[in-house]
Amino acid sequence: MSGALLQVRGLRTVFPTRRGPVAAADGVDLEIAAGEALGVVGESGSGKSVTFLSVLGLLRPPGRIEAGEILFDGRDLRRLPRGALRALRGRQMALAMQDALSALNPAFTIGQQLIETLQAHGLAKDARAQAAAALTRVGIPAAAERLDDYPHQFSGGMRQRAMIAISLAARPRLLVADEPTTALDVTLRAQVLDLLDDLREQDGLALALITHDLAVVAERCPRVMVMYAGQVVETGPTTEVVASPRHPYTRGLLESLPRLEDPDRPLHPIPGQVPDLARLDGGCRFRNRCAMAQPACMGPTPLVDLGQGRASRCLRAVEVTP
Amino acid sequence: MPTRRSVLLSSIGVLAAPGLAFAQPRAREVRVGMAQDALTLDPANHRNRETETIIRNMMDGVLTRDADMRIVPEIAESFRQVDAKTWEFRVRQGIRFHSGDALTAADIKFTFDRLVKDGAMGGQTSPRKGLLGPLEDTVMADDRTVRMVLSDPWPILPAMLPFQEVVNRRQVERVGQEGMQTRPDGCGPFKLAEWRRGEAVIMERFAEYYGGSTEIPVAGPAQIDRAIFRVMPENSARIAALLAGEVDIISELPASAMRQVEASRNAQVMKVNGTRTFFVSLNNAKAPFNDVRVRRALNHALDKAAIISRILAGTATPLRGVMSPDAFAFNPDIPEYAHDLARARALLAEAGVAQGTEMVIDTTAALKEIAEAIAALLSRTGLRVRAQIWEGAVLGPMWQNAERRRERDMFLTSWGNGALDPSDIMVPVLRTGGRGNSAGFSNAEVDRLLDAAETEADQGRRADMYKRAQAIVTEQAPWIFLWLPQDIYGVARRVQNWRPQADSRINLHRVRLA
Amino acid sequence: MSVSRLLERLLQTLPVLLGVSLIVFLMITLTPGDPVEIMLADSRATPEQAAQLRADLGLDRPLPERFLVFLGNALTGDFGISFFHRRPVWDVIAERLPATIELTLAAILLAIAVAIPLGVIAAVKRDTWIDRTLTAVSLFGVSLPGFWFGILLILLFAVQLGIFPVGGRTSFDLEVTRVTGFLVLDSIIAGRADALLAALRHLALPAITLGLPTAALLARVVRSSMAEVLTSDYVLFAEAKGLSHRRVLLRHALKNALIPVVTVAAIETGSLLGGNMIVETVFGWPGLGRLVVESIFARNYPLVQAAVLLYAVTYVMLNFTADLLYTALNPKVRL
Amino acid sequence: MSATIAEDAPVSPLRLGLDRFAGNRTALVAAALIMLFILAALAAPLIAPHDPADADLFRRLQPPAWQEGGDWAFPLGCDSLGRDMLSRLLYGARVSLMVAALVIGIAAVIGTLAGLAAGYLRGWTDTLISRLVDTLLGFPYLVFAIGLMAMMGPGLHNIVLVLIYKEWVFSCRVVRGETLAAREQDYVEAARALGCGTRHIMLREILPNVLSPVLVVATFRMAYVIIMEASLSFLGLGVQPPTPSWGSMVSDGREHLVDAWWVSTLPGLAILALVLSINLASQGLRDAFDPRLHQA
Repeated sequence: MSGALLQVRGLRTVFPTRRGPVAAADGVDLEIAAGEALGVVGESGSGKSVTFLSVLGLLRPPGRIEAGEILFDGRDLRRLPRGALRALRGRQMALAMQDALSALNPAFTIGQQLIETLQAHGLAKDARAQAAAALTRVGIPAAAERLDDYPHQFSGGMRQRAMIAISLAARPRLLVADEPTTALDVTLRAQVLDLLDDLREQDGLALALITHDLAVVAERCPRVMVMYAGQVVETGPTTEVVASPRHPYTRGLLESLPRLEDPDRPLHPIPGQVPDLARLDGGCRFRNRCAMAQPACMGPTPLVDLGQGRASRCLRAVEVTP
Repeated sequence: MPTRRSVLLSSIGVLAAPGLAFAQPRAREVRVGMAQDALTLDPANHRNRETETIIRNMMDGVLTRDADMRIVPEIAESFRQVDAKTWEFRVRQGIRFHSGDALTAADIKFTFDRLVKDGAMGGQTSPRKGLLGPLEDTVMADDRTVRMVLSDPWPILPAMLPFQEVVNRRQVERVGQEGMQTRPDGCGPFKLAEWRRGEAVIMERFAEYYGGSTEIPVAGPAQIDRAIFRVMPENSARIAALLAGEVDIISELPASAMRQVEASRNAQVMKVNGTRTFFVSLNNAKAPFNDVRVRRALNHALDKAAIISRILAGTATPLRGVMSPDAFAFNPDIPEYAHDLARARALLAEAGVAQGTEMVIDTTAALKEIAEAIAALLSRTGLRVRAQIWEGAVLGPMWQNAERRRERDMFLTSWGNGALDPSDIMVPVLRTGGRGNSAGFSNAEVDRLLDAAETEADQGRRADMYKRAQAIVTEQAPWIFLWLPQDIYGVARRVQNWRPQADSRINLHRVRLA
Repeated sequence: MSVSRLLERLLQTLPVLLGVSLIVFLMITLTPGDPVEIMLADSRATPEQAAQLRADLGLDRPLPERFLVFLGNALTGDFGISFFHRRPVWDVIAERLPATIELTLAAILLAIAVAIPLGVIAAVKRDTWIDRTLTAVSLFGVSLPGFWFGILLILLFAVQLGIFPVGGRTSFDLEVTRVTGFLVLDSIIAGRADALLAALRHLALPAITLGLPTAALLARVVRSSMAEVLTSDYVLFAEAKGLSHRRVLLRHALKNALIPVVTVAAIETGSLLGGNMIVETVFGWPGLGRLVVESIFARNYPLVQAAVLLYAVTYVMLNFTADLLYTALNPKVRL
Repeated sequence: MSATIAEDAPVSPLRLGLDRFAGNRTALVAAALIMLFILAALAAPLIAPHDPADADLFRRLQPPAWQEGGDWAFPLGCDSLGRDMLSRLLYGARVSLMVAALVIGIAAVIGTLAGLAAGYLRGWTDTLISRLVDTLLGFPYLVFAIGLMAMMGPGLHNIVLVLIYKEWVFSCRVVRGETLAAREQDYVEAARALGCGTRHIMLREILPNVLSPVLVVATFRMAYVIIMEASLSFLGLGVQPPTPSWGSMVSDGREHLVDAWWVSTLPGLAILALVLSINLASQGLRDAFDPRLHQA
């Protein structure tokens, strides 16, 4: 599929631990086109953040990318020298984080942290004006006066907006938003998500929205990718995946989600726990918690293309009923 | 260079940069490494050996001593004993203080009144009053002669005068008592240039110096431009400074460092018989030390020769009694307590001292090694002897008080005899109730002899009395008699015409540089 | 810092100063060994002379009275007469204070200059062999008795190599007018490069000996503080913005990591000031530390009392500065 | 269905910490070395070749066996009184370790209790203890030690007492800080809500959580205490002869650093090795148990 801004093929990111190497992301494939929003859903430890940290080249040692291709605008980031990859960060690809209070350096003002980004990419002509404009764009009132305030002097919502303004200061083409609304209460959450939608439409920004909250993805992202224990288990257009999930784990997630139209439906949490990533075999990693598991599941379970942009890693994908 | 066998230094694999000793430009200057700074520069206001050594280079006394400890006139041209209680001194003319004021008989009277009269120092009494014994008054016979009148005869007055420096009475008026502590105005060979507190006393040559005592060769002004007394408390640092050429003379060189200094390129060792008698005072009032056989046994038990040869590297003279061989009235015919372990054990058994009896030698940290060596050697008799280290401020006063020393056994200490006269040591240390009599020794005959000798004018008869007293003391053995250590100095080879003196004065007046 | 907070801090220090002066008074007066006996050690002083001297020094009055007199005078800055120097205690202390402060400052600056790079590298390369070697080296500093290390340095660098002088504050053929009492500053003021070089050369070995243990301590604080900051979100976010690794490390990470370091350094300066007696003795450094130790052994009560009070005041001030620095560097904590 | 996938067994923070500590090779080696020192100290009477106090002036400053003039009967040579260095090092280990263990042990207990009381009870207890802590910290450590030693006379038990007077302050300060923080935690609120007594909350709830920082402070202070004992020996206030301690051996031998380097250097290296291993072990403990440094 040409025209995809970001293409990841067979990404495998490994963390050496005392109990052996752990593949936090194992054979991940994904694509995001310009202006498109991809929802990335999974429990914590499912590898969703690691995948995109690998894309941005922000893996903390001792973690390292063992295999896979990361094509951004057609160029494989893994072959780029460190300096070139660094130049991309902030300019082409950006990161927004969960809690702006911990993401913004407490010892510097918002203005300094914004202007710094511009300077890093040689875009600072009239720095303070550009900074004020950036803040206004994300809906912060009286932006010019707020430039010299410190992060702790902003309210929760405003701080989150300021962080997004800083991330997008150099007008990147891809924004990786890692749980951007989790720390916010419901009203602020909607505002931030609206902001992200507007930016996507205005600038053609590609958005990877990483969250454990299926409801947010269902509402805001046309396409969704579900991850479990380091692997992509299902992907496809959100409406269809929600309507008819093709993987037991996706169905389990949906069943543990309260529905507006069916409020008193009993919620069924998924039994068991995520397996120990250090001691995995080739088989389906969900089988120890899956009601439909069968002996064959112990064998390899590739991600199978089901047509219309849908794919599932379950051998009995078609038999999965909503 | 220090011997190759200093494995530590070579094992560190130090880069072989040539010893680029920063050769400070050497004006004609001599530096002395001292263990302690001068407490004050007012000669009447201290009782401290280092302060005395430093002040003596800036201020002269009525009399002084030559290198062989002979008493010679200095500021006084001549002196004579008028009668048993009066001494007369003729003042040398033409002596100037550093400030330019002329020195007159009035200054001498002022100096000794200030030392002896109560409250003469701004309401306080000089701590040196005790050093002048019965001196009562100093009278000006005329403007060139002064008479010292004593309350009772005191033959060793001349021996005590070299340590009392003459001050300028007009200077005291100018700067007051407090000013005298830091702004001296003496008439000595050097005048004060700067006193860097805790670091060094820097003196400059006094060009108009009257020349000092005519009886010591090469009278005249000092022959070097500057004299610096530098404070370096730590022994190893002081030795290092000598080897690095940063100081020219250091006192109190440990015997163990002699070989290292002798082997060095720029320094050598100089020794002189000291005047300080070392002994282990036994608590005569406490069993088993009240039994003379035990005291004699301990004298036989101690192998003094081993300590002198191995630890003091032969730099001490073993003593049979209390007096130094160099002193007046030394009794050479006293029997020796030869080292005889068998005899010692026999005597101990005879006195009923059980094997394994615990005994403790009290001393200060400075004498720790010697005390432990003595304890180990005495333990060979089967006794269990150990050393106990005390703080000087606690130990001295404790052993001087009969009550406070009641529980103690032995006390390793020493007593100075700068005057090299029995009166200056036997009276305080062996006479009943003497303030240094830590052993609590009391012998009527010895007391009688010492009191008689104090007032005996005839030196011959006086000497006999002291000799008989020494014989009794050795026979009663209140102490374990030890030795008289030599004072050991490290001296740079470039220093000439200087040798150490028994009274431990470092007088740089006549020093020359190669 | 609001004034009320300032006053509150000052009020807190009063009990400390009172407590310290009470402890030092009791400690030294109850210590066996009487200064008069020491002063008249082997003189021929008669008991009357001893009693007279005791009265001169005011030692014959009852304890509580002597303590109140001491406190009363201390408030007016009169600390009495030093027994042995026979001069006002304050003059004797003032002469020795600059040397101690100069040595302490040199030691703490050296410690910081060594600790920060060491700590940062150890944090960045955490759990690698570099980290472990640097930690071992820095712990090396804290594991050595000061006097042993000092003498070793003297033998090595002064005697064997002659690069540094054995001891003392400066060489004797240099005369610098005394302005601040700090030789380095006075040399700079006088524009004398040779005097400055001499002062620094004399400062080197004692400052290294005194500063090394503190360098080890600070290096550990920098390491753990830096390690914590490096795992923080804002460092990740700064890198995500495309800033250079060096800029992220030195600007973003270091500024936050140094906040605890500064406060520890300020407090460590206090303990250095009070703990440099041994180094001053080994290097013949004319500082207050050595004077205080000699005074305790000689039972010079007034001088010890005044010096210890001075240490307490300095400690309290340094604690205070540590708080000020903490708030100044840390925008979040506005008092 | 046989679940062949091992689930991530629930692991207590203690086991996790110990597991992580075991992974840290340096810390393990350090811990082993400490054990060795303790064993050597305890077994000194058995393994010491000679009586440490047995002096023979003819063996004065005899070099170690591997140098010329050395003798294998005295493998590490002799000191200035001809006493066997190896035996004195072994017996010296007893003194140094005992001083360190006693001082740090007792000081940690006093400090922890005082810190708990100050941190939890607040009010006048806190002011009293905090002012006392400030006063003791305001006192220069060495002057404090010398003054007290001068008052009580030199000797081992006095050294331990003197060091304890000041050492408890450090653990007290840390515990007070941690207690103040712990006080606000939910689990303390919950315990209070359940009606637990103050003593129960302090000892059962808060204490376990402050132990780790106290342990770390204690091990770092141990190095300081051993060095302090050496400094007291340097000033002539060290342990009484004939009992050797590493500190007094270093101090006594310092004048022979050039002509007999081993007399002062061997005990110095012993102190260095012990203190280094204590620090490395405690550094390992700190890294292993400090949650912040090990996010998932």
